[in-house]
Amino acid sequence: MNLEMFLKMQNELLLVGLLLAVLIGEIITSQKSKVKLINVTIIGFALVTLIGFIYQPTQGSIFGGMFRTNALIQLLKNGLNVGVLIILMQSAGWLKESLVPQKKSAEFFMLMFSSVIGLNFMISSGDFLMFYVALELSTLPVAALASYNAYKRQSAEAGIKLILSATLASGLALFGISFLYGATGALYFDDMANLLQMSNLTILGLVFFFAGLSFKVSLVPFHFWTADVYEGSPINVTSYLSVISKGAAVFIMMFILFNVFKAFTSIWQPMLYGVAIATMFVGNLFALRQQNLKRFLAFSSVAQAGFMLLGILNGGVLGATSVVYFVLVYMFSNLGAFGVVQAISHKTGKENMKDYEGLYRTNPLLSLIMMLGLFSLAGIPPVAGFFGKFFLFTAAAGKGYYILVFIAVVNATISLYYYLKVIRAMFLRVSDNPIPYFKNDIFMKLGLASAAAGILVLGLYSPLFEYVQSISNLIFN
Amino acid sequence: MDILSLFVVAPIITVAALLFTKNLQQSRVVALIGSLVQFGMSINLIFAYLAERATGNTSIMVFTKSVVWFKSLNIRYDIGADGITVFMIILASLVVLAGVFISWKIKDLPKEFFISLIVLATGVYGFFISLDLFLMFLFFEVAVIPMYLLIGIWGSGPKEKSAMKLTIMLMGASALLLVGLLGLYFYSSPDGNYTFNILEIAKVNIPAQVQHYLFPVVFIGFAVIGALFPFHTWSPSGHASAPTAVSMLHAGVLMKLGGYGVFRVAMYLLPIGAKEWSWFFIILSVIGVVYGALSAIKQTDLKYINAYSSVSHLGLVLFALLMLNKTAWNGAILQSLSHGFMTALFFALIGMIYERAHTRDVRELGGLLKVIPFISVIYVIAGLASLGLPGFSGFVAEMTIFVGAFQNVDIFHRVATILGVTVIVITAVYILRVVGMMLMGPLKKEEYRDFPKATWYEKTGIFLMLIPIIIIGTTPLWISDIIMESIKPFIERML
Amino acid sequence: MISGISIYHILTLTTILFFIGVYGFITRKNLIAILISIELILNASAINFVIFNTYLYPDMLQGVYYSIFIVAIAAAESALAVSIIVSFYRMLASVDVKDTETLKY
Amino acid sequence: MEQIIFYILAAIIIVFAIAAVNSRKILHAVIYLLFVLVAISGIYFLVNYNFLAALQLAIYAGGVIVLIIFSVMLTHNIDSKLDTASLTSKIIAGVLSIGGIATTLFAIYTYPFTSNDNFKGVEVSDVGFKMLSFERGGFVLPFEVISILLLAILIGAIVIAKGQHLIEEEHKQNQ
Amino acid sequence: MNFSYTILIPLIPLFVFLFVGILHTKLTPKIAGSIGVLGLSTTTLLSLYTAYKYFFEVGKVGEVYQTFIGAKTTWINFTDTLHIDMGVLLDPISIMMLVVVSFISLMVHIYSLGYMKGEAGFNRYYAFLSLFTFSMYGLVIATNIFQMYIFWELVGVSSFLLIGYYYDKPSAVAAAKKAFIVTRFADLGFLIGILILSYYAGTFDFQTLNDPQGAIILNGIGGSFMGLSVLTWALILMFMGGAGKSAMFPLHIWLPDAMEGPTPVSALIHAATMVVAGVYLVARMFPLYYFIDGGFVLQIVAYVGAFTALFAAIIACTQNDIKRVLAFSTMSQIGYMMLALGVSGYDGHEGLGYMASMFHLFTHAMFKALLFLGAGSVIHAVHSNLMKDMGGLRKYMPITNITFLIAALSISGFPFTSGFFSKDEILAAAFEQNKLLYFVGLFVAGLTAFYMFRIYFSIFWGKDRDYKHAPHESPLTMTIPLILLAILSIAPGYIHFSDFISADRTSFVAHLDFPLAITAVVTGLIGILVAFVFYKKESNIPERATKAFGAIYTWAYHKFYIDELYLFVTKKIIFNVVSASFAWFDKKVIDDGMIGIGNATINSSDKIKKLQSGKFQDYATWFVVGAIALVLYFLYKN
Repeated sequence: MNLEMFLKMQNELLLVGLLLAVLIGEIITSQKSKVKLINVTIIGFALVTLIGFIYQPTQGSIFGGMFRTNALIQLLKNGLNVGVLIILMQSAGWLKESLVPQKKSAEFFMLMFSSVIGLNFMISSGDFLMFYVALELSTLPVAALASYNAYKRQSAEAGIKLILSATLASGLALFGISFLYGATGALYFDDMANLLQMSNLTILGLVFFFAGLSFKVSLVPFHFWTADVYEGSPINVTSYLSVISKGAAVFIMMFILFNVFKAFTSIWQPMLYGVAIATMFVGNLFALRQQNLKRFLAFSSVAQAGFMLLGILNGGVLGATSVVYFVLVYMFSNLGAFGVVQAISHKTGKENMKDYEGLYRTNPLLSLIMMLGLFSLAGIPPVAGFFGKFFLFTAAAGKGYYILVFIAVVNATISLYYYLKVIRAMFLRVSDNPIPYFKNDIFMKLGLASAAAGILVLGLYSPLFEYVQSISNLIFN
Repeated sequence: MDILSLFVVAPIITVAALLFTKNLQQSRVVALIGSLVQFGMSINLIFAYLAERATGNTSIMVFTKSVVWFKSLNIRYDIGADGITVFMIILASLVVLAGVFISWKIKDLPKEFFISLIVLATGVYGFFISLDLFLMFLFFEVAVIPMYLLIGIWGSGPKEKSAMKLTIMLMGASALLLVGLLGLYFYSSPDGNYTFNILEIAKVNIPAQVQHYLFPVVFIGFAVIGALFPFHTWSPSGHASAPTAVSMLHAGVLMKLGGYGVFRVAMYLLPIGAKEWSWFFIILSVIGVVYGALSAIKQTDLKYINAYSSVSHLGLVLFALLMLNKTAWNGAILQSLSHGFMTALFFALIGMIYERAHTRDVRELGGLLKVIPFISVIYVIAGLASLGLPGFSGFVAEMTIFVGAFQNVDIFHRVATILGVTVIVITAVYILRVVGMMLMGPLKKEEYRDFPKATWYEKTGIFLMLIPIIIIGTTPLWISDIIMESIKPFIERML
Repeated sequence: MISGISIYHILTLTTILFFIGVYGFITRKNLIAILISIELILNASAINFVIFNTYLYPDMLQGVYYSIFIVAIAAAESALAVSIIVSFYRMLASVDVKDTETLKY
Repeated sequence: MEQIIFYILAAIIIVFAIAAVNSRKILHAVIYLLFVLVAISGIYFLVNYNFLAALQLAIYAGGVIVLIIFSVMLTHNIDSKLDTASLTSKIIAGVLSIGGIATTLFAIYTYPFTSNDNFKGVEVSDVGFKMLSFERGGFVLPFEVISILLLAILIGAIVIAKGQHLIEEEHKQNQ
Repeated sequence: MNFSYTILIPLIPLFVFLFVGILHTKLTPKIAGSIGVLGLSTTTLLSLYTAYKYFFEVGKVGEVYQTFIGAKTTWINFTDTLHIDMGVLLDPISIMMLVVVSFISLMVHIYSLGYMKGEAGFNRYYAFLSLFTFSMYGLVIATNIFQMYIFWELVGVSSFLLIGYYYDKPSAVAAAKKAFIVTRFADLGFLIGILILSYYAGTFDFQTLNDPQGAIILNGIGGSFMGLSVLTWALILMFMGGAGKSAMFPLHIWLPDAMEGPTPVSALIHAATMVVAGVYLVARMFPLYYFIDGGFVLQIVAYVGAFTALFAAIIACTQNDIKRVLAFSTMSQIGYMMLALGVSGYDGHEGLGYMASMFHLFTHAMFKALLFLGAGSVIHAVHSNLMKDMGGLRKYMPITNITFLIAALSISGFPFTSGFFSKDEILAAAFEQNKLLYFVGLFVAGLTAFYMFRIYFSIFWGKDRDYKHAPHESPLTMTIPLILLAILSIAPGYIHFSDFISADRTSFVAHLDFPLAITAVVTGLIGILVAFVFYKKESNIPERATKAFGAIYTWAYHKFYIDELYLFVTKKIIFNVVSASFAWFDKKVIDDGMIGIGNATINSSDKIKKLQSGKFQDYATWFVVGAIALVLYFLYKN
């Protein structure tokens, strides 16, 4: 055990450090300087993010294989960090104006950071115990965050729904894991992969485990909590759930399916096939009729999860590439959309589609960013979402799933319908009572701008995809 | 910067410049300059093309350029042009230019209007020059999406519904298309070196069994935007709701993507599938031709009449493509061009009439020849061109198609062709009906007397469309020879 | 290793326990009662781990550790859940499930 | 002997589990849960995992149950009876549970478990040693991570209570 | 001999059209008119010069008139072998047509200077006249069938434009539309015929097609369809086009209505030139018609011609509008020409019908133009088309009277007029081939004389009507053409047409067949006599005669209800049933179907909203159900 080994977990350690720093800062600063603390924390997180990009931890595993890291995992962690950073920047105004008076701004950071730490450990985990602990670490603080909005009954309701459903899900996953353990006697992923053999019990274990993880990715029929929790939670928590937490979960799901359940490909591929179709349809059909934008984006993110399964179905490097790439793209797209919703909701408290009518005429920039985000989610070129979706479809088609691809593209068309509904409200409609023009604070601007930049650049600029492609084979180890 | 990439870059620069404009005066001038440059480039392109061919370059595509984009998937920025591309680009640039003139006095959000217009143009240019299926698909969608905003914001009538219907149907078609393109990709190489490049896929013989499934997918995917019956229904309502310039671009250029795509991708890459399926789609396209024309007879909204007429005319394009011979294909391309100019002209005129009368219902109009002679006379000319009068482009195109179609000997093709030919009569009926009701006869309402005469920018827009119609109509030889030359490699695959 | 009792017996027990928990989770109309059901579910899994460890892989202690962690996490979870439920109660003076149904459709 | 004890424990677990999810008095339900948990620790004793059994008793019986009782006290009138679910939902849940049990048992019974007899029992020191080992088979990392979890839960629980406080203050001010 | 200058003949009117058309708002009527007349005079001179050169100097090599290609250029390539050329083809009939067209057109140009004076669209009128002349030239000098078709369409549109000249008059608009659409329908046949021909013959070119020694005629290539060879079908279909343009039954309905146009236009287009295009087409393709399937199609031509001649003549007797009478007369006379072609043979004297047809075409052009122009002069004077508004005009309009009389005599086949000679040749040809057709022709000759003199007497004799202002003779611009045409209604009779025009291009001698001629003359005289009795003075004889004919008269008066039949088919069936149901189908089935798919999606979204009930226990149920269902499925599958 030496320093170099610890450096493999630099990201987690830095975050823990930051978390403790915030804790100390919270204790020693006066109420007046809490606002500054927020700024400092965000900058601190930005530094952590930056370091993640600068110092690439060496590939390898520590703690006897419980913790692994490699370039792909680090890329994802960096991506998640960027996403969290954008979320923090977008929520700075809300934090300062709503939470500081309630004296719970620092706690927000601490909870969020601990959840991020959990996610980081989760995608680095090398055994089922670590995975389980990290999963809980990533979920439970978010439940607290979901019920953060003390003024709103919905917020508490969201918290309750999240924590109870999550516990049930993890209970089911645990039950599944226990059978897998019983069948192999191993908890490490690599041991398990070697020992697992096809049997009724292991299939049951796989499915239960998959169901528990699907909960986090919001796959149908394990998705029902999504919309309610997304709608009730504060918006930044919603975007965190829909982007960061989902992205990490998809990645680890792909990793586990590819490696641990390699022998079960004939099981999980048809399973994903069915679940993907159901997820896309259900997500889209529900999204069609939503008026509340948070709820709307919730269902849209359910549908997007269905698309991601197409990449996983490929089962190869191309699939891994397309999924990781899509997760990154999706992150920026969703954050662009959520950022605008956040900005408007924060300034005016309006979250319904109807309130957005005529938005372009009063707030053109916000509308444009929203449009970019929605187009990207819908997969309209030349923004990044198009490329992300295209590669997912390519991955699925590469394994011959043409019908599934067709269903997926039809769903993309349905999704376009409701994305266009928002655009219709913003651009086509003229309202007597539009949202008035307002200025955003600098953090919000930065947050929105970086989301927009990501949406624009990620697709057209191919080296990123190439980089993902070049390291994607790391998914297999 | 190579000569073709400019067609993507120039509009983007225009859009960028438009972002900084403040009002109508500025934005329309910028848009005008931009589209003039594009037009100039397209004229330059044809000379460059002829010069290139004169040097003895006989490759299928000239001015090719290939830049690797997504290396691992072998997605490349592959562009190139042949004679067909060149003409399509000229068509597009002219219609865009005319569209800018026609929108000279656009009222609401001028900057955004011109931006959307030019973005659409970018997509169209890009589509035409693409040799890479991925790129083609990308530009296809780039071209379709601005339509939503253009119709939705600046349209009239049930614009939101129409815009939505149009966008969703076209994107639904691209769903099929995408599946087809991916199929092509994964069958483009037996050993895993997949490619999206059209010319390279053409070197591979895709198994007949695969073509059997891929062809209808790709064909329908493209043909929906070419208003294939029964997927044409997005077009009439879309036209009716769209603002003038958008109708022009829509009918004049956008709908051409369908035929062009069918020709370049479905026919070229899947010849066996084409032969196998042609009978089925011939039936659909003939239905479209006759049905569109017959539907047009009964319409009262000018734009609906023209929309159905487009269904009919573009049905002929698909019909001709499915005839699978050189002459018919030549006719298809000519018809694409001809229809592009004619419908654009029609829509421009309809827009002018609507601006004055605030109605497009033929029953409410009458005797316009008296009050707006210039517009009316051009309308008559456009009508005559549309019904295939010699001297105008429509005649050349239709005759080429019919002669080509008649080269197929069997009774099925014969009957189909003869049914298709009947369209010349039906077209005459609905065109003359409009001319008779709207332009001739006694003046319907007294207030029509105060209609302002055509302005200079309206006239410019009109002439930009009219002149090519007459050029193609009177001196078709050089055009058809260039096209014929370019068709050769494509038809060789078919034989 | 309980003499005379095969692993199947114990697994049957835990399975029944698990689904009793599930049953409770679905049917109880009180948030705290649901919390109780969750404890049953988690305990069922914990017993599973221990039993597998004892019966099948006694030379390694992984199952036991797993159940230790399950216990710890279950405790933390219920603490947080109780905290949220109590705050909910303070807002609405209710811990009934039927009051958590405003977000729907 | 052990066999009989096991059957008794199993009977306690199942009966009281069923009682816990059906009792109409919340406090009764909590007590039934306590019985279940104690019986489970009995099973741990039976398989010689004394440490685990102790942990079960301490944390569950001592911690979680107390926590739940507190929350029950805070939120319930002792005499209040719980609502029961409608019969349909009970039937659905019942069928589902029985189906689940059947499925799971089918999977279990078709799996050929081969018992390993060289069980030697566990010392607490072994447990501690492994817990802090960072080699393969050691558990120091999850141990550390769970500390972060506990910290986070602590903060979460506090902050949720804090928010409530403010509402009440504002409420007072409004009055 | 280089005939390349002949390209100017069509180009000059085209230039005039473009010049006047584009500048029609800028030019004064006088200038526009003069440009038109000047242009036409030039082309007329060129045509006459060409005719002279051809017929008397270079045309004949040996015994056979040669075909010259004045100019030729490829217009478009279809396949390696099929291409459309644009060119000038000179042979006897094309040159004859050139002369006819340019002369009549020139007359009409001059005449219109007076007739159209003061009209608002004077310049437009001249532009259209030039356009028509250009198109007609293009048609007659066509080197190939497709060029002919192109100009065929163009004359159609010029006709449309000129009929609809008074575009604010609904009846004129309707007539223009009708003319265009009916001929367009006929052209459909023409086009399909061309397509068939082009495919089986592999060429459009007249010279190749018509070569009696050529492969097409000798081998009669192509398969057969419904018992007839495909080439026969092609020829039938092409004749359908010709029948449409030449107003043969049953495609004649547009011609009477076309009289809504200005009268000089009727003279030019609907009497002298365009309407004989069908005849010209058959004459142009005569070898094909004759040799393919043993002249089967020619029989159709003959019977259609004869029937139309009779049919139109009967109707002409009952009409009251003088222009309509003339229109039906035109139909009838064209029927004659068709009849003549139909009964013609090929070699030498056998080709008498062919020659007679061309001859009659020529003479008919002159006297029918004269009749129309005379009628125009009358209409100009009394401002009405109806016979009941006319009477006793001989006193006021002497020149018109005389010239009209000459023309009427000529058309009636009065001896020593040109019509006498040409009609006689036709009857003679018919007599040789088919007695039935001969008697039809003879009867029609009598009818012709009757209705011509019916209108002649009604207009110029009888008593004066109460004119608003006294009618007066037309100005010189109008009377000079009348006089010139009057001369030409007599003079051509003395040209030996058979020297110049024959089916096989060799001269032969056509004798006047006296018995036949006398029969014809007598028949004509009877007709004139009956008209004299009926209409010389106001009397009740016509009414009694009308009563005597009863239903037949009513039928004839209503043109045998053919219009109504067409109207029923177009308006009621095609318009209201077919088209309306298509429009309905499109709106309700296709459009609503597509929208329905969308709505169904949205509705299904509404249907399943209950799933998201807000109760997280329901969610848990789904969760467990989903997991167990998946397990069961895969356990089952495994």
